[in-house]
Amino acid sequence: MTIPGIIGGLFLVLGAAFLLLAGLGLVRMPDLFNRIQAGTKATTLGTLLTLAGAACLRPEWTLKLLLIGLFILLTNPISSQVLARAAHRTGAAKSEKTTVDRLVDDTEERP
Amino acid sequence: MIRKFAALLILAGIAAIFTGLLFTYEPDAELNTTARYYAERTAADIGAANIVTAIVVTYRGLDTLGEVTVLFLTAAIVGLVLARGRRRKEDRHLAPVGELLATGSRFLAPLIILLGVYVFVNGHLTPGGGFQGGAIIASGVLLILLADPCRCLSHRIIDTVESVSGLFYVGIALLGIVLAGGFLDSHLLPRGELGDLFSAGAIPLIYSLIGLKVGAEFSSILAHLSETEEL
Amino acid sequence: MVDILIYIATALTGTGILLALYRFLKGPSPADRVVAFDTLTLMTVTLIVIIALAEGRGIYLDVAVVYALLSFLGVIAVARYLERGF
Amino acid sequence: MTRVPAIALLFATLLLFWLFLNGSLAGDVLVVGIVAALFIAILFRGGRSILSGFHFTPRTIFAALGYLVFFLAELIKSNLHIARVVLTPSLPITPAIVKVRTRLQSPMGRLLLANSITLTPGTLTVEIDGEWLYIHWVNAEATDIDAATAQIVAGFEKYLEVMYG
Amino acid sequence: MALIAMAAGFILILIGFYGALTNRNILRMIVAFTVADTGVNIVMVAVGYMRGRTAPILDNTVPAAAAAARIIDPVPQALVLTAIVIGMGVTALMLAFAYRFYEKKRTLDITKCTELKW
Amino acid sequence: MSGLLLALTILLAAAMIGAALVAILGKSMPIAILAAGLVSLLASVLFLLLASPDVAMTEAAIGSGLTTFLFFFILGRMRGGEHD
Repeated sequence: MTIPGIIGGLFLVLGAAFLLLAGLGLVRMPDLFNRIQAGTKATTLGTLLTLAGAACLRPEWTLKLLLIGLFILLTNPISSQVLARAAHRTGAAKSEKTTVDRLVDDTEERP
Repeated sequence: MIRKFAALLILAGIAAIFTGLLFTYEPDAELNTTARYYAERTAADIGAANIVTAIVVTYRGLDTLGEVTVLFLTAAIVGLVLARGRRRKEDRHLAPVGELLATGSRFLAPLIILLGVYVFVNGHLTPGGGFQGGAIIASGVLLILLADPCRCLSHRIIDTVESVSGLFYVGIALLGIVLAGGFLDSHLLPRGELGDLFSAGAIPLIYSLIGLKVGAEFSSILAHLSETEEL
Repeated sequence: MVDILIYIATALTGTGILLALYRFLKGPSPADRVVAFDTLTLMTVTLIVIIALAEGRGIYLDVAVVYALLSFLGVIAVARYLERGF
Repeated sequence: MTRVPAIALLFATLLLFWLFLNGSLAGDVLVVGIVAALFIAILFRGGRSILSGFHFTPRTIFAALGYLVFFLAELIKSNLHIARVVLTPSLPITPAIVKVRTRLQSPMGRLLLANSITLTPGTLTVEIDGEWLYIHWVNAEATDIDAATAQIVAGFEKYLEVMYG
Repeated sequence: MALIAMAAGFILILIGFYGALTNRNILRMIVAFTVADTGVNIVMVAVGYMRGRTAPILDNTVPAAAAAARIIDPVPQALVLTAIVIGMGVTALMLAFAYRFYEKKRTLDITKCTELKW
Repeated sequence: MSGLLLALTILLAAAMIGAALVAILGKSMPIAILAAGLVSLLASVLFLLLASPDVAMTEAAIGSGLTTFLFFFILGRMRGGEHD
């Protein structure tokens, strides 16, 4: 019933809520790129918040939690980008709401 | 159709056995004799905080030697089976690697390999050990391969690491006969304080060698697979 | 109090896992499933941290470190396969 | 400020990483860490670390701190944005793939820029080609190059340009 | 908890066997084998689990003196550790042979492998 | 906290069985492989719940990492063969 305990617990719940949001975004978004957006951003912040919550609850784990957070910040965007690029190259379906696609324009212009 | 029916029949038999096993299973309330021995004696005898490591490296050390040998044979056979059909790779048409992946892999691969080293050096204190560390090192090698598919890994380095660490592993095992109680005895080095990095006798040394060897074996499997020609 | 908060967090993460799993089972294209896979690995890291908190063992975090560093390799492999990179 | 050799930077990064992992400064940990980091640094002579291309001056360190704060603020903003989009029943999105320009040259700086863009409100780097970045934007507000550059890239580039030059 | 995990492991074994028996594609059979492999490992670890005990690693929370009353059975874990590593080696071997088979026959259908029939 | 761990076990077991069904019955080969990787991933959390972090780490590094890769390497070499 300590103050850092409560704060850490709240962080945990907030992070988990963002993870839930990521799941919801995966289900609701209409096309692949929008799903990647929801999946990447919401899970990154969600995991970071969970790690922060755990660090509040157990201060002696802070170093390792910090390391996990750093890795997630560095690796998760890279994998999303590589996936988005691969999907775009193989011609993933885009929702009809998409207005402009400069990448397709430019790849067609080039020989 | 008859094939599927026969398969289902066999599965029904196995499922009946499994159900029987499941419903008669009674979890133990106490550790059995062997486990109790390990739990009570490891800290005093071996000095390793991770009891699983103590079992893998010392109590059942000979099994681990055999396992490493099996892995070595696997790597050799994979190399043998895939040895034919090498081809120069310049004529393969691959999708270019993006700049992001190239940069990211160049700076993440050393970190992954260092993580592997951490995992096997701390095998006697934290979860993990030679096999996990070796697998992580091989993952680092894999990242390099993914980011640059046409790169030929230096087989000489991999083979050297593999044979040198294997030799040292057997050498330490034989030294155990001379200097300590027997083959693969970890009391070669002082036991040290429980929880220190340099403790548990020769366990960190042996597990590091196992880690290097396993990492080299997995890497050589990966390198052989990546160098096969495209059909 | 803190226990209740951890319970709520687990329930939310569990629901998120189920939603991502739905996308994995249904996803029309392979790439959609890979996105779901990526999301699931990160949710797994959270789950590991929660398990470590519940059991009170800091050493479980080592597993989470391995996950955080290796999970993205799988996604990259599939992506490179899809764009015929190896 | 003189350039530090790449191998020394790699070594320093690896050693720092090792100390974070172990969480102690005991003598034996340090010795093993130095040996391991040295071996790996020699093995990856051409490798990069997060510091390669980083100029060590007080100004760049302040820029790095500013970048961190700005980045975290953007990350939180981006999640609120995603939350708003996902929770609105009508799903108000107008996706587009736009093209922006960057002035950064150093590989590490470009990687960080692309990563930051991926994690900020509604944008996702799809492809890098020379000085051009192609970005998927959930709620495209501007589709011509200059306006999009000003909105997406400028905030981060300001800091990264100081840090990595 | 151990019972649920064990049941899940058994079901995984059954699913894997079903896949290995009914598929004709070699690669799919190998995938099915890896699933069954995972199931076996889960069952073996679940046998060693005991309610209310913790991992067999000694640190501040589990002092060496109280170990026998606090930890679970470490022997199945050591076995499974070996099993997973060897399983990966076996998978690599099967894949290498599948590659050779494809190179020779240009197909992955196992019913096309007729050398041993007469 | 044992109720929490029990609920997590049930969740993971259900998710694993679903993923295993995809691995066996799925239409395309890459998805089957990915699903097998997912089974390993969830299994490793289950191992952690069963208080065996050593096994969990092995499964995470080998089962869901390297094995998946071996499959994709081989699959990449045999394009066209996966539809038999």
